[in-house]
Order: sequence, then C-alpha cells, then structure tokens
Amino acid sequence: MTTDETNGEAVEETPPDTFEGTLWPDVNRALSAVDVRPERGALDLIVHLPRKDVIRGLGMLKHDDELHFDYLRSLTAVDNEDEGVDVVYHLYSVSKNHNLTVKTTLANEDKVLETATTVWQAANWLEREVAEMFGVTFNGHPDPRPLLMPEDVDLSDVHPLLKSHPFAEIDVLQGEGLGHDRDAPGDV
Amino acid sequence: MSTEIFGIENVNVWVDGLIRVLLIVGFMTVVVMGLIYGERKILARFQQRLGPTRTGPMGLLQSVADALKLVGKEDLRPRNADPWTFELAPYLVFVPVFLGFVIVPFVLDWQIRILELGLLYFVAITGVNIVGWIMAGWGSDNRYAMIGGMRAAAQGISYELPLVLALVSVAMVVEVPLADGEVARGSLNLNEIVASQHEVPNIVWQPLVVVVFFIAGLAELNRTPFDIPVGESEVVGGPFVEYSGIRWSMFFLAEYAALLIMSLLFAAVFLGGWAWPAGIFTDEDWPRWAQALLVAGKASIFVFMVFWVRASVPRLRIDQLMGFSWKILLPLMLAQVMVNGLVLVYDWPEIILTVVGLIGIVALFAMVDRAVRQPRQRPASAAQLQSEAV
Amino acid sequence: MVVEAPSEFETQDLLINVGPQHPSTHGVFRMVLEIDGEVVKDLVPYIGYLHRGAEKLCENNDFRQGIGYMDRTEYLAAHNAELSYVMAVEALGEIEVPERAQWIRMILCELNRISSHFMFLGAFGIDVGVFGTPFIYAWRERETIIDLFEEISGDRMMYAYFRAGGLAWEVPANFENRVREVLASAQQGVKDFDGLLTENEIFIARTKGVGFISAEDAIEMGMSGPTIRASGVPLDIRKTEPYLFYDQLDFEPITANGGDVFDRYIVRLQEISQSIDLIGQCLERLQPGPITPERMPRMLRLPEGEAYIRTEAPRGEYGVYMVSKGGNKPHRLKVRSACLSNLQALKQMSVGQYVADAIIILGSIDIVLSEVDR
Amino acid sequence: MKGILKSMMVTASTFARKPVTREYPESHRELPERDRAFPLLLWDEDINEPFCTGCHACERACPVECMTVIMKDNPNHTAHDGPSKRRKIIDSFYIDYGRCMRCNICVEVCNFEAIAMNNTWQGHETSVYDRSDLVMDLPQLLAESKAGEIQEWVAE
Repeated sequence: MTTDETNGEAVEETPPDTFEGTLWPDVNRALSAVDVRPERGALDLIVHLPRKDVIRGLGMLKHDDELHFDYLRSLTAVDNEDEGVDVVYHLYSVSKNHNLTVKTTLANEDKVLETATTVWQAANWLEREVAEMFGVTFNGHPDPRPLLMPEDVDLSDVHPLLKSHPFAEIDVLQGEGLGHDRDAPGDV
Repeated sequence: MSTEIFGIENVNVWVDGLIRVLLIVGFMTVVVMGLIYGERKILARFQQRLGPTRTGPMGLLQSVADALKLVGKEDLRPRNADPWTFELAPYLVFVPVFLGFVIVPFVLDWQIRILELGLLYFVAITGVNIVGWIMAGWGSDNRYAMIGGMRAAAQGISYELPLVLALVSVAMVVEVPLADGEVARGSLNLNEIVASQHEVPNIVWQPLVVVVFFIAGLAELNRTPFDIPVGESEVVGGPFVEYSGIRWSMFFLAEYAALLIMSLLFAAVFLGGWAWPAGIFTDEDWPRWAQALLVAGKASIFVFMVFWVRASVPRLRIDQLMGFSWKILLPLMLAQVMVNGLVLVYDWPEIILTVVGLIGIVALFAMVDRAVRQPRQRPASAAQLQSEAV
Repeated sequence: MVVEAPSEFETQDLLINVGPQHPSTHGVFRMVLEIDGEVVKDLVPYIGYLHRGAEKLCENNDFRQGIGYMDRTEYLAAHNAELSYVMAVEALGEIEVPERAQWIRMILCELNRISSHFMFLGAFGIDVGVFGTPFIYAWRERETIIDLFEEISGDRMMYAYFRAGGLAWEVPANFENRVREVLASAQQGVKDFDGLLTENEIFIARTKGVGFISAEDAIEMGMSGPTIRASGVPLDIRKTEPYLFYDQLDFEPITANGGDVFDRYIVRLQEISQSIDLIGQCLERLQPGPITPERMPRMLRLPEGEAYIRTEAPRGEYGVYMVSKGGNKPHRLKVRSACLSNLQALKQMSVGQYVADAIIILGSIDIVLSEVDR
Repeated sequence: MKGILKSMMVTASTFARKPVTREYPESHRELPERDRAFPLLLWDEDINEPFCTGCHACERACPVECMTVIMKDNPNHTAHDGPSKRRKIIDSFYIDYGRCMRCNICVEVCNFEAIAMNNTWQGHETSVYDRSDLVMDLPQLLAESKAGEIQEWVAE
C-alpha cells in the first residue's frame, strides 16, 4: 500500500507509540492550549479533542502557519451505541499537502456541539446532514434546515444513521404468498 | 369586378381571391409538413443520426403522424388561465403569418394579390404576431410562460428594426422602368422588385443587407441563436408551455409557415426570385414550372442555412441579444441606408454599393469579435447582490 | 459606465421553481430562484430527492455486497466509486493487490473519467443551447467506451468488477487493442468538441466570466476536481497524494485561472486528452500476472480500525471513510461526495447573474445527484 | 465570426459521415459473451434435472435478498435407483428480477455451477406491465437453459 508521504517506513508499534514521522509534533505544539490524545489511523494521524474546545482547536489548526489546514475535506459522525457519537473532521492543507483527522466524542444524552461554519464555510451542509442523520445539534448553525430528509414532514426525532434506527423490513414478494396471483398480501 | 383566372373569364374578384387563398393554404400545409420532416432529417444528418425512419417509407409520414397525434390530444387550459387571452393567442400568432402569404411572389403571376405596398404590408403583418406571443405568455398564468412571453416581446421588437431597414435599403435601390422609357428608383411592389433583378440579383448590390436580413430573420423566427423565448434549458418551452393538442400545433405550424414565408421572401428580394438567370439568357420569361423550380431552389438555400445554424450554434443570452441588435445591427443598417441614399442622389456608379456592402460585412464581424472579447459587464445590481449573498 | 435604472416604481420579485423536474437540472435537483426581471437575486437549493440511504445499507452488507451500492452512488463513473470502497477495505485489512490488477484498475478508472467527461460535454452543450449536436457527439464516444466496459465486466454502468484484493475476473484477451480502438475514437470526439464549441464566439460570450469563484473561496468551500482546478488550485489527488501507480506516470494537473464556466469546460476537455495519454502510458507497463492475491478468505473479516481513502473521481474527491469494529460488515461507511461540496458554492456563483447564467453555472459544476444525495 | 464558421464546418463534416444509429428492434447488437442480464438456473441435460440442489448459498449471499429457495429430497436420486447423485434437489426457486441488481455474487458463491447470468437478448427484454410479473419461478428460470440457448460464461 502506499506509505504515508511524510515518513519513510512504517513505525512498528512500540509502547508508548511516539508517532515520530507523523504530524504529531507540530499538532501537539499548535494545540498546546488544549489536551489532545493522538491515535494512529490507517493512512492519517487521528487526534481526539474534548467537546468543549473542539472549535477552538480547529481554529488553531487552521490559522497555524506551520500546519495551515485550510481545507475541510469531510465532516461526519460515527455512532458507537453506548460510548456516544463521535464527530469526525477530516482536514487537509492545500499548501502543505498533509492530512489530519480530528475526532470528538459526544455523550448520547446531550449531543450538542458548536458549529464549525465559523472556521470553514464548507461545514455548512455537512453539519446539516450530520444533524438530521445523528441527532447532533450544532449551536449557531446559520441554516439548520434538514438537508436530505423531506422538510414538509416533521422528522425531527427520526435519525436514520443511528444504530438504534431499524432497517426497513423488505416486503417479501417471493415465496408461497406470490408467484402469479394478483392480490398477494405482500403485493406493493 | 371580374378578372381572369386559369383561363376562365370574368370570374368574380372575391371568388378569384378565395380560389387563390385555398390554393395557397393547400400548398402551404403540404410544404410546412415537408419542412418539419426535412428539418428532422437534416438535423439528424448533422448529428450523424438517422432521423425519423419508422412512420412510412424513410419516415415520410412523420409529420402526418405528428398532426394526427396533436389533433387527437386533449388541448387543456389551466384552471386559472385567463380564458380569452389563452384561447385567442394561437390565432393571433397563426393568422398574421398566414396573411403574409398574400404578397409572396411565388412565380410570375401566381400570387394572391399584387400590392403596390407589398413590403410595407408584409412588415406590418409580421409585427402582429408579437402580440400573440405576449398573450400566450401572459394568458397561461405560468411563470416560465410569462418570462418567455416577455423575452419574445423584447426580441421581436428589437429585431423588427434591422429587418425593416434591410428591406427598405433594398426597396430604395430597385430600378422600375416607367412607361416613357425613364427608369424610376425605389418600389415596394414585390413583383417590380423581382422583375428588376433579371440581370443582376440584389445580393450583388447589397451583400451586408443579405447577412443582416438572415440574422434578423432568424430572430423573427425564434430560431437557434435567438431561440431565447423558447429556450428549453431555461424557460422550458416559453410562451406555449401550457398549450397542448391542436392549439400547440397552431403555434408550431405558424413557426414553420413563417420560415416558409421568410425563405420565399429571401429568394424573391435577394436572389432574384423567378427573374434572375432568366433575364440573362432570354428576354421573355421562362415557363412557369421552370420558374417554380428556380424559386424553390433558392428558398431551400435559406432553409438549409437555417437548419445548419440550428445544429451548430449555441443560444445567446437576453442582454447579448438586445445589445447585438441595438448596438451592432441597427447602426450598420442606418449607415447602409445612408450610403444607398447618397448613391441614388448623386448618381454614383452602382459598384460603390457592393464595395460598401462588403466593408459592412467585415465591420460586422469585427464588431462581434470586439464585443466577445470585451470583459463581461455584470448587470448593474450584480455587485451589490453578490456582496449581500456571500 | 452603467446607468442605474431609476427605481421609484417598486417592481415585485418573481419566485420561480427550477426543478426537481426540469430539463437542465441534471437529475432531481431543485433550486428556487428569486429573480428581479432576468437577474437572480437569491437562490435556495433543495437536495435529497434521490436519497436512498446507501450508507445505511452498506452497514448491513458485507465487503463484497457493498460494491454494488457504490456503483449506484456514482452512476457516471462507477469504477472510481468502487475503487475508493475497495481501497478502503484493502487499507483496513492490509491486503496486497497484485500489480496487474492495479494497472487494470487505473486504465478502467481513466476510461470512466473520459466517458463521464463526455457526458458532461454533451449535457453542457444542451444547457448552453446547441440543439443536441454536442449531446449526440458525446453519446457516440460514450457508447464506444461503454461497449468496452460491457465486454470486460458484462455491464454497461453498474460494473461491480473491482473486488477487495484485485478484480472479479481476468479482462478479455483482446483487451489492449480494444482499448486502443476506443482511445482513437475518443481522440476524434475531443477534436469535434474543440472545433464545435471552444472557439465559437457565442459560446465564449455565454460562458466567459460567468459564475466566477476565486481560489480562496473554492478552498474555503471544500470544492474539488475540475471545478477547483479551473480556479487555479492544482488540487489533483492523483498528483498530491498518489494512489495505485499514479506516481509512476508523468502528468501535470490541468488548471486554468479564470475560475469561470468557460475554464471548467476547458479543464474537462483537456482532461480527456490527458486521460487518453495516461491510458497509453499504463498500457505500456501492463504485464501478464495474477489479478487476485493467492489466498483470499471466503468471508472477509476486517480487524478494528478506520480508514479515510480518497481518490480523484471525474467530479472531484470521492472519499470513503470506513470504520470497522471487526466482523464482516463495516460499522460505519461515509461517502464523501465531491458534488455536494461543489454544489454548496452554487448560490455564491449564481447570485447577481442572469437566469440563463444560473442554469449553465449549475451545468458547469457537473453534478450527479445520486452522489449528492447518496 | 471565425469560431462560428469553424463550428459550422464541424457539423458539415459530420453531415458527410455515416450515421451511427442502429435500428434496435430490427437489428440487435451482438452481445459480448460475459454480458450480465439476469440470473437464471441451468438444466443438466444428461440426467434431466436442474443442477441446483437448493443449498441457500446464493440466497444468503444476495445483497438485496431477492431470492427464495425451497429444497426437497431428490426423487430420482440413486437411493431410489434413479440416475442422479444429488440427494437434494430444488423444489421451488423465486428470483424477483425487480429487486435483483445483477451483481453476479450468486454466480460466484454457487458451488454447484447451477446459476448463471443470462447473456442473451431475451434476458434483457423482460419488460412487463405488473411488477409482480417480474418474480420468476422455477419453470421460468429453467426455460432458457432447458431450450439449450445459454452458453454459460465461466470466469477462469
């Protein structure tokens, strides 16, 4: 597989992992005011930030002239059932050509987070989608309408991408019930 | 009150008029159906396609099939459309075009009436169908139709002027032999215009006017570089978006009938109609069928050019369309008319007309290139809107 | 010097509804335009009409079944969509892909880029107003490419041909000269379009300077693909973060610095020629060999972990963020859609322009609604 | 105007080229051998029974769950002195062509080579008036193979 562009060979897992070769030293310096927990992802470095100062951290990452993460690649969320919902920001720097993933965990009871549109405008629609799919409310979002779900029906408590949301039952069109008679029960 | 028609003496004038009108109606419908089929076949060939092949041998009955389908379809009217304007709009578009056939000089004396002010009559009549477009757009209570109607009005009016000036500058220069051997200049009677071209067609004297007439003609017919009122990708069919069935087919028929008139007029006024090559070989006129073939050939050149442009040129935007007519076509035409006037008054040699015409064409192309290279002027309110939006 | 019209008579703005059923919204996209005369004052886009919950479905399907859903999220360039999904699975499972399979994947992805760009040229030609001629030219070229895809994978648009670890089966024997035939006809197609539209005065007048977006705004909006390269940002993932064997090919990302609709058209047209040249280079390096690793488990189970893989699809960065908690199904699968981010800037580009401009600006972003709505 | 004339020359050159359209119902394009229309079951001519033993492998592997398989004991199995070695045989098999996404996974997982993708035009021309007619039962699935029109393409 292609190796990470900043380091030569893959570093084997020595406890504790010093992450040398990845962006961790610069990120640690940039985010010194915030307690940060690094982790090694498949391709990029992953950094965990606490909920209350995520936006501050993202702002620092963007305006730090060493890292200069001016491009929000993607913003999404992962539902870990009981450990809460992780909101994931994938960042990229066009000028420096390096990547970083910032994650923060929201407890299931109060899934509230500051909006990232103040940092990047790209986050606008991405946050609207995460809001309607995972039930996360982004304070201060300029346009909190649902993005993909219909507006005319009130689906404010329906969040399809949560694990708790069931899969729709496929109405069985086959089997004994059908074959060729018209008024089969499962007929749609 | 009686005239002779096809050798039958003292036929009542009205009956004669009626017979000619019915003849023209029959001829027009058949030719229009042929035009529709021809357009689809030729456009298909321009796009490496086959065109209609299913209905009848080689798809020849395609127009008949379309007509039957359209007659069979229910022509609905939107509930809150204004009944009178909606119903009358097709007639106000179709009838003027049909009336235009009165003065079209098909062959020597095969036209409905020879009018002394033939050209003036033609220009006045084609001005009326703009009212029909606006009625269709406004009456069908549909926003797209309303926008299409307004665009049709703006385009129709602003391209009426270059068209009229083009016909005027030709009519000024026409030589009409008077009874006492003298030669008078200028006539609006189409037969005289055609007769005067037996040696040299007008295209030689007025090349710039031919180009401007072709462009303004495209705009009057709402054909491709100027099909803005009907632009499918923007206003989805324009004024007749709410029409269906027989009403829609009247609009469609009117469009192709107007194309037919414009091409016959082009052949008559610029390429010499039934007179041009005949005058060179013999003094008296050719037999009728030869003249008919001659006119048909010349008209089909115009029609083929229209189809060819339709297959290869994108659509203008409304502000470019207006700018093109008012800032480029109109000044050129005024200059042309002024030059014609000078030539007539001071009796300069005729060749000056051709030279000026060619210079005019070069000026037209240069003006278009300069306009295209110009940095785009944003609409006046653009900057302030843009800042608000971000 | 533009004279501001005296506005003592207060005209009422008109709200028109463009879409979701409209000839030039390239699918089920709806935008409500507030227009004053012909000038667009405000634009509110509505998406979600084609939302089928592909991400939720993929959570219920294992790593081979999910490939079919990826085709359907990007139906104009299904190979590029499958590539990201399959590379995410390989990244998580540390699966080695044989060289021949990677070269064939690159050839098919570039061919798919050519057919997708031709689709753009055809649809854009109709938006600008030429009656069908560019569309039929584009269809003629696209058919030859899609016939080749049908000979390889058996399907015209929904290939399901890539598998974790390589390809589903070997390409047909006459693969190489069939590809060369298709490239020759694509070359002819590019020449036709260049002659038909590029220097056409009316086309230039209609598209130059329309729908401008600056480089900074494009980066701020997270745009990608030809739309951002037309604003001068050389962001091409094949060059900035090479995957497969793109680092062995020599090419430069095609950029233009006008940032308007005309430059987006030119960038895509030149990218077709670039892809034709890239495929030529790939064909030289193609050697016979295996197309799947020796031992592949029948039921693939991935270890815990997450990977965000991004590849350069025709419309921009097509990213797949896959989280796996062990087991044969992804715990979470996020598809990063290029068109969604490009579409966010539509309002900023179109306000202040004419209605006719708003339509071709939408066309110039080259959106595929199934990728926007997933 | 030079550009407009140039584009008219391009359309003129296309005017001279041979049209590329093909008149579909009359002339069919020759389909490649690995064409994937819809799955169908194969018929074993020499012992006159379907290959399929109803083992549910394809039913489980199908992403869109469009198959229903019911198995039964094979009447002409060698135990009842019939020619066939198959102990179980398919009793009824439904594929809902309306749901099938033609992803070829069923053909890959089948370990009896009993199901194949239809690569004939008849497989493509399956338009019906009612969605429930798209549900193909066993006789319909076996019909083409019984008539011997299917040369199954096997990925080596």
